[in-house]
Amino acid sequence: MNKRIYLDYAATTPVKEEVFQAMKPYFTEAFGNPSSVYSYGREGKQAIDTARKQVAKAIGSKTDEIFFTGGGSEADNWAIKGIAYANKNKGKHIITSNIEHHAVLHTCEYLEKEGFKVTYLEVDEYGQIRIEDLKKAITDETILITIMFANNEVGTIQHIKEIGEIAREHKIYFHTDAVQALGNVKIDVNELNIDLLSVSAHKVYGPKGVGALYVRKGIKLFSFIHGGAQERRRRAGTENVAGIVGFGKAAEMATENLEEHVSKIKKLRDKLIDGINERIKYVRLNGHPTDRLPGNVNFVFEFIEGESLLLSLDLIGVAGSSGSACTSGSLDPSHVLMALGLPHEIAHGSLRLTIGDFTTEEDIDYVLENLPKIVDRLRMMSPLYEEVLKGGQK
Amino acid sequence: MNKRIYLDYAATTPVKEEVFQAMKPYFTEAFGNPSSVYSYGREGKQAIDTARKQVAKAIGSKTDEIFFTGGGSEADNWAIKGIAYANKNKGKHIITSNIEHHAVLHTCEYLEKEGFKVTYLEVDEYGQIRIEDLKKAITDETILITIMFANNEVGTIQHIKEIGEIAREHKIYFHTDAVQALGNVKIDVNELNIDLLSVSAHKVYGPKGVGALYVRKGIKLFSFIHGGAQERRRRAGTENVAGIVGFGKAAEMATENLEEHVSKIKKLRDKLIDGINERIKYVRLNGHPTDRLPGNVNFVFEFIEGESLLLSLDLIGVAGSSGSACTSGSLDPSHVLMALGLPHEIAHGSLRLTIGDFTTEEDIDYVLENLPKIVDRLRMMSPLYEEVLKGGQK
Amino acid sequence: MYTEKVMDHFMNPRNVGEIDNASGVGQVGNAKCGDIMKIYLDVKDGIIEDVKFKTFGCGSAIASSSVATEMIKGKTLEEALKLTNRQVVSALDGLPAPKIHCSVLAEQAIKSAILDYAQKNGLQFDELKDFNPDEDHHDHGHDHE
Ligand SMILES: Cc1ncc(COP(=O)(O)O)c(C=O)c1O
Ligand SMILES: Cc1ncc(COP(=O)(O)O)c(C=O)c1O
Ligand code: FES
Ligand code: FES
Repeated sequence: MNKRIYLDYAATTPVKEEVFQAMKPYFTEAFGNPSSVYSYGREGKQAIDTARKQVAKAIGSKTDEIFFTGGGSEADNWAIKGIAYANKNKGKHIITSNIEHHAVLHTCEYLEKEGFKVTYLEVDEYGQIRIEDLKKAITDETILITIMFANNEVGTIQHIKEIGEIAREHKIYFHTDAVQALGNVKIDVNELNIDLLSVSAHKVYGPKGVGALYVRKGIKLFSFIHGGAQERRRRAGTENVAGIVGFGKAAEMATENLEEHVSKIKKLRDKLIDGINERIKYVRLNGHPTDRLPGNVNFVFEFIEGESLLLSLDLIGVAGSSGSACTSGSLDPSHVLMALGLPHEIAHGSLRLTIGDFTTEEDIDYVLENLPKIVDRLRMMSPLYEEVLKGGQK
Repeated sequence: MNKRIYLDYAATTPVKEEVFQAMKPYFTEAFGNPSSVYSYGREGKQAIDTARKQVAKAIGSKTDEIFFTGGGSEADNWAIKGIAYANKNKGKHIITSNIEHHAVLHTCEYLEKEGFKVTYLEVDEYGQIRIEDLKKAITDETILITIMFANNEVGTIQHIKEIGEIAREHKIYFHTDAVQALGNVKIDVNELNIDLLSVSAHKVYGPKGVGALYVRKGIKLFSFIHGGAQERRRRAGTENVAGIVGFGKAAEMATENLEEHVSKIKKLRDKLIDGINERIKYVRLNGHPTDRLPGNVNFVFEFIEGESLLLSLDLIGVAGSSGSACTSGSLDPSHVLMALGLPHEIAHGSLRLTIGDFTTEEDIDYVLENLPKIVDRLRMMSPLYEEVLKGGQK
Repeated sequence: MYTEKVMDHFMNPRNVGEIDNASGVGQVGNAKCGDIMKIYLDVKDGIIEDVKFKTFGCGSAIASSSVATEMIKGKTLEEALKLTNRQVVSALDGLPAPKIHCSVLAEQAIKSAILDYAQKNGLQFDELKDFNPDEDHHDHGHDHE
């Protein structure tokens, strides 16, 4: 395999060289425990403070509203369980959507077993919740609305500001999983009325295993990891100093030239979308046409199955991902594609290609040149396509 | 400051060069998501498998009994809450000790608020629980015994094997926090009848923010972080690949020449203990004289306060830690020293110096040369010491 | 994650296509689950002279169909009926655990095509007594405990 074209930036990103260089001293040299009072540890403590400022700036919050975690999933778990348990005397109802990341969905399902009630809002064919549905779902018992900022599979962006306003009006806490949004959409927690927000470093060219939860000042939520007094007593455990430093640097880099970055990525995305539409029949774009992450391309290729598509692409050096059950070894195809109303057999044939900072025009050209041949080859093997050919047309 | 002598290895350790080199490729190059099915990600997945084997070998478990976490605190929280919630129908009683790390203690306290009953066993003057007390504490309701392997402050090692046998006899799960024990004591989970065990990378020359929980096969415990299917569906979140690789390497290095390492460290420790005993009056060793971590030195220096001692040492380049309240900003002196029966005023004057792989004889000589002067200087300022001098003798 | 054999059969599948006026056709699986396998047989004097397949499914489903058709070509119907999914798996030098059911699908598709042939020709096979082509074969293996 000569080519190596990575088009799975929504799954994870490489650590940027600048980020790695920032992290490096904190492994072997400035290794002290930031909880220590004296010389050793001091550097680590200061480095964490800087990173906290950088992450706060990236989402428009105050510095002391940022709490570092072991990743996006932990941040989601903490936010939801933390608010739920701290407010269960006020009410036990939570509103979310049916296209959330599993870190949110499975946490909500867990809380249901623990006696909470959860409303899973349905989304429209583009993956957006209907504001009317949200309003209707609110009861006196509702303590939390958790709706993701942007979806990881189909890239759809929600009307976060409106959701935040409604939550504010009803004095309900609003949490958003912004793991995919950071670095791709402008985030300002005050402008958008966000009370809690989850982010993860490895989606913005930072290290894996570091995330953060923004918690608006004054909000009480239960601790998730109990123990030492780190993170101002709200999240115990010796801090992942190097990881946190990397996250700070990455968050800064991801947001400082946001518009430029977004327009560059968008151009490549649109080239890929248009190219696929022109060259291949029986395809359809999943997700919202415009309220969409700048780097997300997600297509259904009818009559073929996602894994075989992915595997064929892998063989020519292109890495993508699919919503197919056969890829993950799980029973059902992606809950997100199903939520958009795609029939099972069609959801199976979806392919996600996500574009990032190291993607080039040539990469897109290469995919556009080869994808039609791959789709053709697989369709020729497909008993479903047979029927189409026989029928002359679908 | 010329000298930089680090004697706080129990707080954290530097990442060893070999460990850092093992981690390095997983930041910028082999960065794929280990959950991805194809080329990218494959390296990460394999690297995690290797690390899992290394950690398993270090504690004598099967490979698939190891689950990586975001640190020792998370492992403790998960083990205790996970067992508690999965077994609350069998009973709601937990037994622990009053010298556990806060990650265990605060988790138990949280569970008390949630309706569980917790027995905090007292320890003897050396910091060991009495096996008789443990037996008496067991009721039909007891679902979990969680007793730390070795204490982080005073270094006392418990009779883990006996505790494990008692737990086994009564069909109660036995968890042990072995964060301080790994690399310092031989651990074999089967020989010692351990059902769950927590470890943390940064105490064995690995990175901060990575840990692991060993869960004996067949034991059901609730998930702690809900979400994706990572760690065989038991711990969600994109894996900290580099960190896990570092932990694997560090665990391997920490256990492969265990006896040699232990005897080298012990020699330095005993030199320091003996030296202090010889040179300074009114001191006493905290913790067990022999059932003690090879690198732990913990002394009470009567009539003086821990922070001032620590500060003076810091000024001559020596980093240690103390059980003094003034150090941590918390109200009370170390709960561990109090549990050993030390009166408040004496607990305040304790100093912990912990020895590790980079400690030299010269480091110990330097401390032995300077510590008596520092103690003297501080005692000359102490009103408590004045009385002693006046009385001629204590 | 796949063996070289699997990749070879995936990239260069043997016997893809259809047979006009086939003596037996079998289809198993269902598009809802993401896998359909269709087998065409050309049988003369109890011997499978030719076999073709079409598959909608993942890499191992395609490879399983390919290798299975290769294994029964030129064999008697009785021999073909003895083909098990295990043999398919070992002919591919193994499949990942969650993909074993793709090999089951191949075994079933062949049985289903022979059943079609048997029904058209009024034949009975002991091996097909308990065979139900519509049975839910679909247990995508889970690797969780
Ligand atoms: C005995 C003990 N348990 C748990 C922990 C917590 O581990 P971590 O800092 O990795 O969360 C530590 C160290 O901080 C410890 O010494
Ligand atoms: C939308 C969304 N939320 C949460 C997560 C979980 O983040 P992490 O992998 O850092 O735990 C991810 C990515 O995996 C994501 O895309
Ligand atoms: S066709 Fe679904 S796993 Fe093979
Ligand atoms: S004497 Fe100053 S804080 Fe204790």
